[in-house]
Amino acid sequence: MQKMPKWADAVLIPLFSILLAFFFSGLVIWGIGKNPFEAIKVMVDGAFGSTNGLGYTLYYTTNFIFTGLSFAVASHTRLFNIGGEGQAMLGGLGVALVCLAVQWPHWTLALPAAMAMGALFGAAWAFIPAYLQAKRGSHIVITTIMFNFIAAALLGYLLTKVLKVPGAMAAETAKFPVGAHLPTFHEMLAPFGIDFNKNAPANVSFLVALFAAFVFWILMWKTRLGYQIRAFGNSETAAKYAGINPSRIVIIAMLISGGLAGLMAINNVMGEAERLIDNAVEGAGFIGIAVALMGRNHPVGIVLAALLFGFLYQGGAELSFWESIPRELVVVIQALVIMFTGALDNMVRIPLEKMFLFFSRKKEV
Amino acid sequence: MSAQSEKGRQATAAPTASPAPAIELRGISKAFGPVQANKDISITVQKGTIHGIIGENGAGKSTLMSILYGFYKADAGEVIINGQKVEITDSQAAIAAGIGMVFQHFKLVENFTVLENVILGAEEGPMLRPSIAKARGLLKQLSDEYELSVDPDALIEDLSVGHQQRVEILKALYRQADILILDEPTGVLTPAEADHLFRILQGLKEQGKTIILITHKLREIMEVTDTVSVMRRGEMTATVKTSGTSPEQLAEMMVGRKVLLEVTKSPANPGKPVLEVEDLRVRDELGVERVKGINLNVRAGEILGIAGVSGNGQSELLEVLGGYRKASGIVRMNGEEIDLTGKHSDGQSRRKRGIANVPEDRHDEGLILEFQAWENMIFGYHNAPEYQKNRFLMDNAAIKAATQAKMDRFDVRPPNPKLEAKSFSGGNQQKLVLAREIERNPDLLLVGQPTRGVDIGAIEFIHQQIVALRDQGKAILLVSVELDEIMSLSDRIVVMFDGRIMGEKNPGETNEGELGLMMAGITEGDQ
Amino acid sequence: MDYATILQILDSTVRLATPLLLTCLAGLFSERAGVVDIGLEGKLLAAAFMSGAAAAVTGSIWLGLLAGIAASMAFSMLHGLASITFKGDQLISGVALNFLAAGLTVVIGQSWFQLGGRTPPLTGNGRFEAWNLPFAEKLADVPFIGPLYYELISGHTALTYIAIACVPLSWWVLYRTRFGLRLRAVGENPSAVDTAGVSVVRMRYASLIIAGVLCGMAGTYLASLAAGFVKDMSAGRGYIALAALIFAKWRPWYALSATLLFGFLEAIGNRYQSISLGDFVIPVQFMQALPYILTVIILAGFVGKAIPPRAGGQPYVKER
Amino acid sequence: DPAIIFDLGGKFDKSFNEAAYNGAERWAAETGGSYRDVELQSDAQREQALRAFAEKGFNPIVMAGFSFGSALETVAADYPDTKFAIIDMVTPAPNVRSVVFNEHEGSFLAGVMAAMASEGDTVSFVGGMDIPLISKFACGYAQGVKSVKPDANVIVNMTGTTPAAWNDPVKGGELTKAQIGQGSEVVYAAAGGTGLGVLQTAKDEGILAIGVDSNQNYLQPGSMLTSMVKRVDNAVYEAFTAGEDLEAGIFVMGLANDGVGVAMDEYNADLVTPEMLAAVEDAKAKIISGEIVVHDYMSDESCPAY
Ligand SMILES: Nc1ncnc2c1ncn2[C@@H]1O[C@H](COP(=O)(O)OP(=O)(O)OP(=O)(O)O)[C@@H](O)[C@H]1O
Ligand SMILES: Nc1ncnc2c1ncn2[C@@H]1O[C@H](COP(=O)(O)OP(=O)(O)OP(=O)(O)O)[C@@H](O)[C@H]1O
Ligand SMILES: [Mg+2]
Ligand SMILES: [Mg+2]
Repeated sequence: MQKMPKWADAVLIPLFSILLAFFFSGLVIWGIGKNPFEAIKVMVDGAFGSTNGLGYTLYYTTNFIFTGLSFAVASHTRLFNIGGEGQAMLGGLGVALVCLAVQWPHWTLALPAAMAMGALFGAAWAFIPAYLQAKRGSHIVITTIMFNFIAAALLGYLLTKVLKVPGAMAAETAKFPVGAHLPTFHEMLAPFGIDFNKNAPANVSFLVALFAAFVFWILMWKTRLGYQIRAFGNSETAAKYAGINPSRIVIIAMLISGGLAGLMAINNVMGEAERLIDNAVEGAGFIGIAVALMGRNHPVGIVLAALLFGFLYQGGAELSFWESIPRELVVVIQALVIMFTGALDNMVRIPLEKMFLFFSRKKEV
Repeated sequence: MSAQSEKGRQATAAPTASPAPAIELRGISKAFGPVQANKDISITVQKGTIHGIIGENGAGKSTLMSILYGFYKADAGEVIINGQKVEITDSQAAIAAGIGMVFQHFKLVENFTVLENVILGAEEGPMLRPSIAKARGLLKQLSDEYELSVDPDALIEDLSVGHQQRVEILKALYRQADILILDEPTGVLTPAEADHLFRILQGLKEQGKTIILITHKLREIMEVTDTVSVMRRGEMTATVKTSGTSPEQLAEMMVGRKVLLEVTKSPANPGKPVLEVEDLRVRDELGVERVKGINLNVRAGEILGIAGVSGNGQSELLEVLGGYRKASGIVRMNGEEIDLTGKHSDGQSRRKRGIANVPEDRHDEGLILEFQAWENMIFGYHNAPEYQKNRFLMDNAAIKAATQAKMDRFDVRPPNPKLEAKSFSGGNQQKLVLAREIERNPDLLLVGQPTRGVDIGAIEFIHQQIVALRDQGKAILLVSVELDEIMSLSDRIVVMFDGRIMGEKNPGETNEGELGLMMAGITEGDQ
Repeated sequence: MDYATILQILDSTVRLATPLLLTCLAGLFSERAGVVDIGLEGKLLAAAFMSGAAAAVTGSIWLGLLAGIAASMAFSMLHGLASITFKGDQLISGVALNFLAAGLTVVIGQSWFQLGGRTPPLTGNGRFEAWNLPFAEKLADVPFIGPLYYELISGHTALTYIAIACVPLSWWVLYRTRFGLRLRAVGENPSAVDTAGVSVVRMRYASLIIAGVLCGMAGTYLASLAAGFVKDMSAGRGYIALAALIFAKWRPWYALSATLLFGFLEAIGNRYQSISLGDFVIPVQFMQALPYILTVIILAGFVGKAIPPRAGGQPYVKER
Repeated sequence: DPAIIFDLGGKFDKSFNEAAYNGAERWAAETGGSYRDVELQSDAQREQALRAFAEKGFNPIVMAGFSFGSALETVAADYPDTKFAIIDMVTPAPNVRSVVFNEHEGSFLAGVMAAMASEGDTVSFVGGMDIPLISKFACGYAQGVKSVKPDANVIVNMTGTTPAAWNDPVKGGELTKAQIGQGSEVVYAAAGGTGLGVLQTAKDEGILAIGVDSNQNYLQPGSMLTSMVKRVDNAVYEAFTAGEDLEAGIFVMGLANDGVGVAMDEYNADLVTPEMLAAVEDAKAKIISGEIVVHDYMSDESCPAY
């Protein structure tokens, strides 16, 4: 017997939680002397009102799907991989190297190569913490935090000293060759007669991200490996009883996790910037944690949570473009959304459950 | 009103009209969401008696006691202690009312010392040192008085369960409890420890303390209680004087049908040896030798029972055979030597050789509590070809169908493969594990503590299944701390003590007394 | 490297370690009570902001300290509301708090001071003064001991001495008082505490209050040292403190060593930014990453498995 | 209306972006006109913001920061009728004005002053994030110092390798203390918010400090030797004033046209000796005349002075 129908748990609770978060965000906006209703309108309009806005929203969403999935894989193994940021940075390096090394004739060739390299570099960056966790018991939370810092230093060095275009100001690599240009939504949809804004950065990576989410689902719930990962994550002693090798699972799961984070680079590095710039990840690794936690480590949840954060990012940008609201306000809204949907969900659940129980009792009588 | 509760009323109302009863519960109800765990329960317990409570898994026994102890809050009803109505809002209030409780799963801080655990929440003052000093004296006095000796400075995690339980009792006594509730206290104890416990309980009773004892073991009820209540599906169905009832009658009241309390089995028909163990030695993580060179064999079509007080190497033996502990020595399965230390020493390789394994701890090992029943049904066999759709994907539909069939065959209730393992009762969880392992049709079945914490209805069923497997000509290695179980199931019995085998007995030619001595390390020679 | 340089590096170590130590101890109290706190970074930032703001307005850093503690405490209580009262996910709540602090400090700061989220600079009593310990000046010329005392031991601000005093104090509270016993128990097995008649909720809130106070001090220290608040000025110190906490295996004295080690590595990195070995110049980036690299190496080689408090991270749900 | 886009540091960074902001404000105050501004939080928003403003008809659009370079290249072509101005970067396009500053020249003067204000021969520099632009400051500074004291020791430290390096005043302070420990008497901070910690520590420890970009002398009166001002404000002001008639091309702002310089005001009057002033004027004249060539780090990414 259930306390509450499943649909209520899946739909009503997040809905009410988001409303609560928006309510408090509104209070903050009102507190700094702006009109919250106007702000919401600007955000929704900016994020979904035009194909341009939508293109940006989906671009951010793509990043967050990758990092969210990355965190979720580790999470199913009961590993708190806080290193998505660094792994995504290294993924960017891998993508940049492969895009620059070869004069790619067509993106269909470049994309798989970039995916492979991005994932490989990301996975490699996750490997050392994973190995240390599995074999030496070094706490993965610290090692991955440290690897974020180390990755930043490494990329800082490479971009200022090795990969930078001589004479250029910015610490960034050369632009990738045209053959490595990924089709944007504009280019993808034009053949179908749909006119998508040609400047929005959303690109074919979004489809890769959705596919990755699907593969994630297959992997976790339909394959032996996923089964073993989840079993290990739930109970290490039981996993040993079943003959599941703990070190192997830890390392494989972290490699997948790092690989997914590294894959993000096909979107921001290859799809958007078309060059590797400093600090290209911009905190998407950390947002991925929130996305995975909010999405309850399930791909559908992750995609939806990523979309929500994509909306906040893009809507928030519009807010600072047109409303002269400090850009940090968006961070506040993000925080409140994470808080209410992720941590304070019981605040909504408890009264709702009581309500459902009350009505079901009444029906029985 | 039913005849049974009429009878219950007479039983409790009859004896002395002198002092007020120690405990009187009136109309207690408690629901967990949609589950009505307790329905309008009333019960009276006289001062200075031992009162037993029995009932199937999930009948609501623990819930009722937790309410009495203030751990849960009742939805309705009142509690009267020594004739006075008390509001038990939390455990603090219960403690103040003189109630102490020993939970089924101990409430001890593992890496604290005994002393720290005892004084936790009942410290003398804000500083620890004086509290500890004072407690040390009091503890010594209490443990002398009630034969509850434990080392006050030992860490809980280093103590055997029996000793941990003593700490729990000391905790209650330290808080000057007059009423002591014990929830399935013997589930994890050896017979010797259990006997010791009952002596302590008798002593406490003589001191005028009132004791409530929850157990699944009718023998214990018959031996130590004065009165007994039976619960079924959240309701109190009867309360009777122990002297006026019989195990069969109690079992019937509990389950609602007749239960066979004896295992019926034909004589064994053993074949060739399936498992041969030679000079097996096992060291634990700290390097201490836990199994010190044992030799044994199990033949097809027989049940070899290993008796012994827990902690004498049986668990390690099972773990080695199950593949999740390293060892030295020789183990042969169907005549072939198996790897004890190398790459092929893991649960998977063992299963491939036809060794199935019902582990001692179904929560920590046998099941993933968060997994649904069907996912648990392939646990350990997730690599088996029949569960795969192709190289990459598992065949979840087939697994679910197979699970449904197994659940039906093993009468797992509710028979829903999509229910998470944690929402089954202990008995049904155990049936899930057994269904998984037995249905693999193994050559050798390792079984550890198959009926720990399981109600008698389920015990009967589980025993029947084990015997049935034997009758198919399979070898079974049974480890249990329940001598009853060992005696009634085994075809041969070996006794383990301190990592060694003390001797082998035929169940028909031995008795509990003799085995008990061997379990204590006393061999025939010594006698 | 001469003696004076060593002293300077050690002096710098102490300054850099102080906020880490306070934050680490804050984490120690909350995690010992079973509340995992990755929101340390946020609390640190919130405290730095409020203390900076209050000190700028009132001109007194002591009032700033109060305000900083109040801010950090407010964040702690929010964490408690989510993770204790509503039994929410402690990690999510912590992440949310970090975002919240990063955003709110700037939004509020901008609306109060119009300085882009900065506070006006702190001057005079708006900052902590260095305390010169007795005889420091007089002893300064005594060889070896004198400089050691004068440079390294004397001449820090009140909060540094308070932070160091907090180490034995924390140890004493945790291991020598009833409160500490219950606090540790609640982080190991809350149901044991509950059935012993002690409120788990109250203990956990108490631990968060202590964490709030400690983080408040750490944040105020930052604001005072930098003479004002600058956005994001915690600069990852909350995370480093968390790393130090694991390093320290959740023990006060170890926390002191761990944070001193991190402080020392940073001081070294600051002092020796690029070292040339013949033709090869070790890049700055390497020196700056050195503390992190060393941490990993030390973790891999020398520190065994750090076992966290067993009930850490899980809300205490009675009706399981 | 004109519009301005600030870089990730935000418009109140007390240095570069703030200088740009001040220029815009000055224009607004003097003309009574209004303008639109935005602070970015992500690299992907550069192009987005540019397009958004161009789309809505803002003209001219000014960008504060070299990072807009690549975004501008594509956008400028799409909006030929809109005028753009980019600061610190050269973007060749018919409708773009590129304003670059000879920071090395200004820093050279700062170096001269530092050398003269110090008694010993150690001075220092604290940079923010380790990027070539900041090395350009450091290198000019070192050359200035060495032009006065050839054997001087110029300690150059960078705060970090991530954008967080711009906002860590505590670390800035520590770096300064470490430099003081090595004998530094004057510290030049080119480090955004981190620099505030540098200036504060210099004051606390009793050494001199040099600010950057905006005139920061007022921040710590008494210990501020000067500030190497980069008249980003003028660049913005001029662009706004020119309006839709903004002239395209490359505009180099150096000592010659007062695009960079060292700030003299009432806050540092006591610290600047007549000899120092004379030396600065002399160096300035020689640089303008070409007699002194200050090496630009960006030209070959190396610095002869250290
Ligand atoms: N914390 C809880 N939350 C929800 N339901 C619960 C909880 N505890 C018990 N229940 C439900 O209440 C019923 C009674 O449980 P209880 O633990 O009292 O049974 P029991 O008689 O002690 O069983 P056992 O013999 O297995 O120990 C069960 O159906 C169980 O599902
Ligand atoms: N959250 C829950 N929801 C529903 N039923 C629960 C829940 N928690 C426990 N139960 C049920 O409560 C009953 C009693 O649980 P209890 O803790 O006594 O363990 P148990 O099932 O008897 O197992 P064991 O004896 O092995 O410890 C069981 O039926 C169990 O499945
Ligand atoms: Mg029970
Ligand atoms: Mg039970």
